[in-house]
Amino acid sequence: MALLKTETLTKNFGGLTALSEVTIEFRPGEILGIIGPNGAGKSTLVNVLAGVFYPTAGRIWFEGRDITNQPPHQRFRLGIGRTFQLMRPLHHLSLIENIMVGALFGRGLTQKNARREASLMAAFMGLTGLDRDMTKLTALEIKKMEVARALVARPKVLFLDEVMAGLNADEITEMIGLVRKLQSQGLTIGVIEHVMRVIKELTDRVVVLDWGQVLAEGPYEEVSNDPRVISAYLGEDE
Amino acid sequence: MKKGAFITILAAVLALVLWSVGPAAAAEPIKLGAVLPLGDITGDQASKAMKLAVKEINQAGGLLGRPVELIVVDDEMKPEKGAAALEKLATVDKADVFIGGMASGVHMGQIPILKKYQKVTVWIGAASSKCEEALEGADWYFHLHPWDYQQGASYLEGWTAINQKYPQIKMDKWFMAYEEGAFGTASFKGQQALFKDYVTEGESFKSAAVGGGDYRPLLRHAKEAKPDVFIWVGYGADALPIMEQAKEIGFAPPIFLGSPPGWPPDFGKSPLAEGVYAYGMWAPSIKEVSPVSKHFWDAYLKEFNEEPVTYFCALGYINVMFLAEGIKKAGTLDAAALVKALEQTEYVSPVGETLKIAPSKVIKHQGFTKQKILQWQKGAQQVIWPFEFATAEPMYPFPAWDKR
Amino acid sequence: MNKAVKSLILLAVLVLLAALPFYAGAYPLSLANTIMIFMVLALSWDMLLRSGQLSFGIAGFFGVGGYAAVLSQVFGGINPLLTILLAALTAGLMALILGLVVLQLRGLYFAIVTLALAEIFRVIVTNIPDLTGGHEGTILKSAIFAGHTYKTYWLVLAIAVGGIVASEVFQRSRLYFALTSIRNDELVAKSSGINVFKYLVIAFSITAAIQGLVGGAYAQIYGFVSPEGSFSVNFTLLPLAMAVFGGMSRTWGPVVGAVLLGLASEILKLYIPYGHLIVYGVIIVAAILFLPEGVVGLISKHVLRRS
Amino acid sequence: MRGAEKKRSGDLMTVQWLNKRRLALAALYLGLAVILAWWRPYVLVEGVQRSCLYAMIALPMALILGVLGIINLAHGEFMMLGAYLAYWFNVRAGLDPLLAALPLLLVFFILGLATYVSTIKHVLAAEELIQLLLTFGLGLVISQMVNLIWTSQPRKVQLDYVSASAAVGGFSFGTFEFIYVGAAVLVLIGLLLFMKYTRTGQAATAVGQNPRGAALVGIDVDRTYLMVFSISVALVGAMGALFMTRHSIFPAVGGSFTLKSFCLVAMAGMGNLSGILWCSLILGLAENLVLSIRGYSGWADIIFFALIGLVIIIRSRQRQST
Repeated sequence: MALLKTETLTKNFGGLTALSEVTIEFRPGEILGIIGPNGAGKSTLVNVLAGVFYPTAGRIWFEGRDITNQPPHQRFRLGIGRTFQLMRPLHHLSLIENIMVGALFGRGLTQKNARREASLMAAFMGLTGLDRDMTKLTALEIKKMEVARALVARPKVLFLDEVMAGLNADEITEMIGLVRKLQSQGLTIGVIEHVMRVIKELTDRVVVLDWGQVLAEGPYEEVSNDPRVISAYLGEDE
Repeated sequence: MKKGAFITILAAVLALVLWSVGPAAAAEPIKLGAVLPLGDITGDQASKAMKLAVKEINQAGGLLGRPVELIVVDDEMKPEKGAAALEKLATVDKADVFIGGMASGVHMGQIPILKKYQKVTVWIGAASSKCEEALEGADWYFHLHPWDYQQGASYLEGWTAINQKYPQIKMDKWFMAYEEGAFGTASFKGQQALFKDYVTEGESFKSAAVGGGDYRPLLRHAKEAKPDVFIWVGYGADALPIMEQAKEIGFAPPIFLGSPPGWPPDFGKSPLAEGVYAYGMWAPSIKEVSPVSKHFWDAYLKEFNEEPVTYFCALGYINVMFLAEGIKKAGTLDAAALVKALEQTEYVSPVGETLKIAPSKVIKHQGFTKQKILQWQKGAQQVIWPFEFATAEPMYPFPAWDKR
Repeated sequence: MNKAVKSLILLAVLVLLAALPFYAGAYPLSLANTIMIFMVLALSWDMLLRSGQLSFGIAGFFGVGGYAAVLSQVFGGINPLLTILLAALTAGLMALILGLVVLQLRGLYFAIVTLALAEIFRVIVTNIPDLTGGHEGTILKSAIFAGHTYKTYWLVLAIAVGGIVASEVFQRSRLYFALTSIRNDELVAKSSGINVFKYLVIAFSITAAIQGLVGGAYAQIYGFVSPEGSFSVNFTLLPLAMAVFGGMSRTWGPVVGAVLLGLASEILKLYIPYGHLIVYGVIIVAAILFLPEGVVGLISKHVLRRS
Repeated sequence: MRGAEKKRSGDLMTVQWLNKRRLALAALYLGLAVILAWWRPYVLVEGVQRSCLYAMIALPMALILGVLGIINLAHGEFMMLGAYLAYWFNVRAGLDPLLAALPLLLVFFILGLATYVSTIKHVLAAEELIQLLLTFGLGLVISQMVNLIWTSQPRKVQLDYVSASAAVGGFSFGTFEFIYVGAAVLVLIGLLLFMKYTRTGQAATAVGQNPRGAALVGIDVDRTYLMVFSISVALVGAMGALFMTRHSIFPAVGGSFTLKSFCLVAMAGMGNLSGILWCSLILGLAENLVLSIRGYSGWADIIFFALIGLVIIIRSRQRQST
């Protein structure tokens, strides 16, 4: 059965409809790609799943229980982690402290344990110089930190919202390696990406969103040859 | 790191504290420690008047063969600052006597300190009887300013007297407009308590001094009430606007009476001022009937080339002079002797009355008990009552706006 | 500088301060009282600020505390020291209840509503004269400890130390992580398992309780409460200025700011008796322009540079 | 940069529910107007006059907030200083305050330039509260300076025309304060036209919505800030002259107007100029209504703050739903 699934999920902002009747599911251990042109509703979907926005209609199920009305911090504790489209470091906190936040409040660890867990996680992500403050970090390091901040809470599903954006080819390769490693440890991952290479190399399945609706669903090769997708999406991309 | 920095700072700060503790040199002169709100015109002029008095005393050879020194500390109109000021005067400056005073609110915070030192204190401010209650049994404490209830009583006395002397002046129906702060509400309570034989309606307003300034709704109510006497209790800031807005809606009661602590300096210049009655302890015109007042007026004008605009100015002068009389009488600064001397001192003051000490409701040593009833005539405040200081006949009724 | 030395010095300082009555006169003591009272207010304001919430309502809870203390003694005959704790409790509870609504707001809107709250407290207090004595306020038969200088000082010192400790707890406990995250990025905070609303309510209530405590102590020390006095805007503005001058978001900033500005205004008035407040204003402006990090921030920077 | 985003979202907010609110206010206002007209005409007349006094003082503050994104807590103090200068001109040179308003525009424009360059400029990037504190400090400096020069003694010029009045049927009312209505409307329209048709104004609008974007398209952001701030200060300074024709002035007189303007601006929403007029009308009328009921005048303030609180809570709901 699905780890996380949505049921005719709809979200309106004032007049415009960002998501309409989106029904998708995340199967345990898979990497699901979520793609679509700009403004298709990808980030909105993540935000609704993470609880930042509450849906206008529809329901969300996680491990068989209805979490539609759960606040974001609850969902994080339940095991839904995410990164952000724009980099959002907590700039008054050091690198290690940024990561600790996830452990402190995601798992309710004590500071001592949280620090230990955080440094382990940082090592796993290949982050060093843990006492630096965020202004000193490169884009890649901040992205890694955000992943670490989510992972340190031991999530069951992790959303990576354009985590590759702004990285160069080598860095992307490194990131892909990391995500693979995570999957191998049984983590379910949702990848929102513009970089087609990532989707292609990484995902088991892809969901294509357009104007807030599910346009197509299936393995990358399939959907990438779907004429509707091409017209709606690939045409727009390069 | 931060802590490290902090230590350095704290050390420095500590040094500062200790330095500011520095022992005060033993004092040759007699030290009068005054606490006044120097940012406010009342405290400003009162402190200047005190300086004037001290100057005159020293020119006359000082007291007990010693020069007199005046130390004024600002209370910034804050209770804790007023209290700290007394502590400083007592410990750092080693003042022999406490004088000064203005706001009741500040004084309340000072009373515990006064009680602690029990120095002879001659106070010219704080009319609130709350302060009096707090000072029960403090026989080292002399209070020159009338308490709120005494002011009320003297108004009643005055108006009754006027009514007897001038039967045509009616005053059966009163309407009091009072500012919504402590000053106004206390006055209204007093009025209701004392003017029992008269009808008194009342309504509060927000003084311009605290951001108000629109009196028209109020004045309309007053107009509907058709009172014989309309009195407003507020601040100087309200004076002219009230007249303007009264004229605007055509409100001209037979007696138009205002009682701010101080009138705007140029209020008299306004044609709207003509015929307005006022309460006050002192008016420039008193110099016509009192030589002491004349002397005070001229000397102050000469010294600071500004006119005294608030009666606290006169009170400041009285504060020092009265004390000086007492010290001369006592021939010593010993508290017990000085208190005894002050009890017997009689001082012919610039406000007209001769200042003598008598018990009031709660405390043993109360100075003035009377306010005066004044009237603006031809740009100057004239004394109408008490009659012994009268400088003009009452103008009645208040001239209608279109008949000016 | 290692921990042992640091704590040793702090201890020494504490002892020095505790012993102040034995080598300082009454005036320095009362000055110290004033400074420490404003110091704790500044700290409490800063503690809430660390969550990014700017409050203009200090005077409000300060006044509520004052009234709670005085009235509970006058009508309840409760021991003065207890009334001070009661004051803290009252203010804290009110903040807790109000917080449930007010903490929906952020930034400018939160600031202005706290300002309005303080004003509303004042108006309500003045309009129930039977209980509060209305505009004239209520006086106590005698100040706490019958105005005994030493005891009063030690009480205030204890409160000041308490305030500093509370602030340090805020800086070292998980509260620090929660509040800082909220201040930096609320979205990240709640997406990282932080119950934003809960932590804001906690911070708001605790800081309000502290302000109530100080208000209660103040009322007990000076022996009276009155709307104009107890809700005076000074109790909002001066602590604010002190925290900024000393340096925000750190314990020692408000502390040092309070000491420096407190002494400055007191010393200034000896040399400029008329209108020294203008200098006070200049200090604030200058501090913000030239010491954005505050005095402590500046100095710790230099210390950092050296080491 | 955080400031920029804040402002942009702020504008979205206002745009989104401007119409809804407009309608609500219009209805409320008309309702009040009709009731009052036959019940207590003077509440209507004097309420409108009072409202416009608030509005004309609050408008420049709204402009600064809308463009620079800072609240100027020295706002009322500038007004107070303007009032004192007008008073001084009047005493020294016998210049009529209403005429004094013109030279004051220039004087305060320059003062505005000086203030911006020497202080405001340097805190634009800083946190909101730093800006609040700086301007608070400025206010303290101004009011204390005035206190040193003119003392705390309240002052009021003698002007016969301020108590001019007219009578319709039995009810006579003051006519002079209609200049506040005139001033408020004039300032509002003036500012709207300025924002729409002048280069600086258009620049200001752009900058207000997104400083970085504006900079990218080659707008001199700093200069725009400079102009807008100076113009606002010039306006509020001149308003001081109109204010003191009718009110006593003293060093602390400005403070309460800072607060009132602050509240009005917060109610109207970021950079929403015409909203100021609407909110002022509601507030002024409500206040005068309460004042007109005998024995309840003490509660006028509660009305004021209750309204503020209410509107702001509503606004926050609006914001959350988006």
